[in-house]
Amino acid sequence: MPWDRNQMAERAALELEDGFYVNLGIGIPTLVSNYVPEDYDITLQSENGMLGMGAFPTEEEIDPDLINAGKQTVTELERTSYFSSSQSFAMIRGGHINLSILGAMEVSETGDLANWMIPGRLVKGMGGAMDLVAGVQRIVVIMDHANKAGESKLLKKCSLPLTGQGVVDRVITNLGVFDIVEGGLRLVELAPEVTMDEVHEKTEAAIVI
Amino acid sequence: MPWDRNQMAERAALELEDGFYVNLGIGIPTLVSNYVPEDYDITLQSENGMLGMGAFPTEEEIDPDLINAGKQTVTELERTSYFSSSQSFAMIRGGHINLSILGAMEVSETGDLANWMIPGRLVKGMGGAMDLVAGVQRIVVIMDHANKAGESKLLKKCSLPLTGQGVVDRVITNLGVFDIVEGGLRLVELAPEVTMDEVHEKTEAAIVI
Amino acid sequence: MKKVYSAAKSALDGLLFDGMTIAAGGFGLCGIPENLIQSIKESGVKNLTIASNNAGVDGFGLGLLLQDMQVKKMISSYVGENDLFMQQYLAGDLEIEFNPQGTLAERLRAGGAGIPGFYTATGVGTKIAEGKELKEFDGKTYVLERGLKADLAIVKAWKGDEQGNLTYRKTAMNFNPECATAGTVTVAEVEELVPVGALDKMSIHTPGVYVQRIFEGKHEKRIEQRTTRAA
Amino acid sequence: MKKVYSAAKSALDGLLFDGMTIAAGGFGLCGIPENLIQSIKESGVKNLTIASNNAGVDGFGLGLLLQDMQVKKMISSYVGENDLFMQQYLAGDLEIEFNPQGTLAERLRAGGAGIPGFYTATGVGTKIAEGKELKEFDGKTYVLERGLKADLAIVKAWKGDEQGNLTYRKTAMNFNPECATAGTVTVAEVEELVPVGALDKMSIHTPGVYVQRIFEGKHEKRIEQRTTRAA
Repeated sequence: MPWDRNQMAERAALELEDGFYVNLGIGIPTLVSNYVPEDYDITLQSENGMLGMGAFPTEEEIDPDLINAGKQTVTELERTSYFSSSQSFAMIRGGHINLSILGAMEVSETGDLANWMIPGRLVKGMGGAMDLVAGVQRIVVIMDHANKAGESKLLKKCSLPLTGQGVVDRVITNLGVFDIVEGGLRLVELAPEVTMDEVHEKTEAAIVI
Repeated sequence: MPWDRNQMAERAALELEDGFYVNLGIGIPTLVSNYVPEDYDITLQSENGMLGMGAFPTEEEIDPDLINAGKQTVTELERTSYFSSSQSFAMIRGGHINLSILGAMEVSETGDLANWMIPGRLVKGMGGAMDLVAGVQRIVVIMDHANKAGESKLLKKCSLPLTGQGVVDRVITNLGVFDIVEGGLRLVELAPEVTMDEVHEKTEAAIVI
Repeated sequence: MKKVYSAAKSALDGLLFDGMTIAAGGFGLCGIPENLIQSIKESGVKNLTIASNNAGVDGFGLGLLLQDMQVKKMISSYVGENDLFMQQYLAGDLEIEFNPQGTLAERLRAGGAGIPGFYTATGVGTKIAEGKELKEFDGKTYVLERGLKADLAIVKAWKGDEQGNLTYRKTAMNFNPECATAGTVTVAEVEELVPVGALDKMSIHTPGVYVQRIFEGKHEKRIEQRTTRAA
Repeated sequence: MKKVYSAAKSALDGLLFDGMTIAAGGFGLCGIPENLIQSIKESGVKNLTIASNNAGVDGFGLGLLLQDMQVKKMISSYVGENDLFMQQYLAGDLEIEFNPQGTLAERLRAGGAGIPGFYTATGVGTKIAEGKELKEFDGKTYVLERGLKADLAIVKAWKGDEQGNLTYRKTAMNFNPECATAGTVTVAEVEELVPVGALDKMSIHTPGVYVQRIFEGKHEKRIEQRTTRAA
């Protein structure tokens, strides 16, 4: 049975290591924070200028000066520090963040990632995604294996404009976990009851053993 | 009668305008702070990371964490702010400091300035001088008109390695005040009893009317 | 040299002109110079190029400047929250230059720091790098991005003093310090104007040298995504 | 993930190797990592390249590393205060690469910020620009300077917490924040180690992400130019 959203997030949480500084994208990646092992010391970075992002606030705690990169109200922690945008992206671009987990529309077998624009549709912008994929030490993508039309989102070559070239290290889909290696995708793990045949059938990108 | 050190500093203080942010070099330029008009609001920058530098401390006020760019103990003012070296030089390089007054070994008629090394002698380094002359809005040099051997320090071309190329706006010597203009130095003002003949005699650089 | 003004209108007096470039602090609606934006709207100045991470929402923040078509071009990383923006954009009345968020922040910092260009890996191999100079350093390819300066920077801080020293609060800092350095003239609005010496000297995020005019204003501080958990 | 160590020696355990590059905070003797320097001396590590604005004085600060000829090369803007330095330099035992002070600071910042190169007007037309790439922007010539990274950064802060967050005091800040970002590993010594949450969140100058190891030490804080006025 393929993973659902929460199971994908739970699987992604295994990418965390104790002491990591992590930037989570919006959508499913945000759910990863629900699955952080209790004994791990993980610090979340929010690229609008915060290290040590806390939970959503209670009604009483809401502070308009305290939001995350998704513009949602959040809280601070004891460890929290604040900084300006150039400092925030110095941290990201300089490779000081250990891991970023983010969503994608397409990933290619060479690690190209597309998640910011669809030609012909309204383009809202890339926000900090291009900086994150270019700068963070390790990029893990969470996305459905196929789009709503049933077409593979793991491609030989992205059809959409790129967010980053050769930047993805690992992809977690509803079907399994795949690493980008020389020659294509290497299967790391299958979701329960998912077969290799099913993966082959639903994947355009080359799969290497 | 040519100006002495204090008179040169006093003359240099006329370069100040109310509200200016100023960086003063070591030596005679430091004396300029003694001649700031009382009704002027001048803020001194110290390139090691301080805006709003105060006077030397009393014995009791000495703080090893509070020094100026000459490594001397200083004090802070109500207005003082502190910042890191890259921020300090962002301020300097970005043209946010209105005026720098500094010493020189040689100045050329095209505004080249040499004050950091003498070939064959021990070179200690340029410190922040190259950044200051390249970045600050207006560069005023205070120096003796001639060296100890009586040779002009205002030259057609500097003989010493440059600190900056075409960077000097005005030179105040013991003989007078000179602007760097198209074609050479333009006399702005003579020290008392100094004659134009004396200036011509003691100046290698071209003087334009 | 008095830097203190009574309100946004007087603080902007003589600074606005058609076709100018303005750098505006804020991320979403957080830490935006509300009063200055309102006053720029009322001035009627046109053909603006605005460097700001976002473009406000309909009827608030930079969205106000769209109502009378005052904006010619935005330099932003994300503009999703504004219907009027999208209408003008699709109608071809509004140009947009997308910059990756970190590149925009660094461009403003560089502009303020006297750095005309810098290299970054961000955007290499994407549309963002098209037409820009590429260069290899230690076997990796980078793209040359330009420093960005503005005729005017408008910023919002928590507290400020009469010397123009500014202290921000939490994530309302965001792009404000960078914008403050990038303006030929910088005008700051603060929630509280305090006497010189009242700010903690180690947490002055924008030293007064960057701020030419300052005033105290009232701030609505509208929240874009009110998200809560149970108490 | 425990970042806290008991002293300089344990905090440096496993980090030192011959031929390595070290970025060291401090300006003159102000804000220097006294304990870490002493411990590096005691380790006997050799052939060091050290990026530091100055080179200490005879018998204190980085001057200590000269006594046993541990330094191969300095990257500095000014080195005037050290006789031993000058002897080794003149004897050809010590190489020096002079960087303008602002260029050095920006190189370290750039190194830490993932920027491999930037353009500056500083040094154009001087020896400093010789052999470096020049480029014109808007009719003015600039020189390309490279980002600078170090195998190890050693910094000194006033207060720090167990997460590695650092707050500096007055002009003892200087190059420390830049060095902290430029190290592959950064070790910080602080005058006071405080509980997480005790630092003012708006005046954490170096967020903990940059600091891998931290310890509390005693500091002599020697003064180089004691200059006073009458009371």
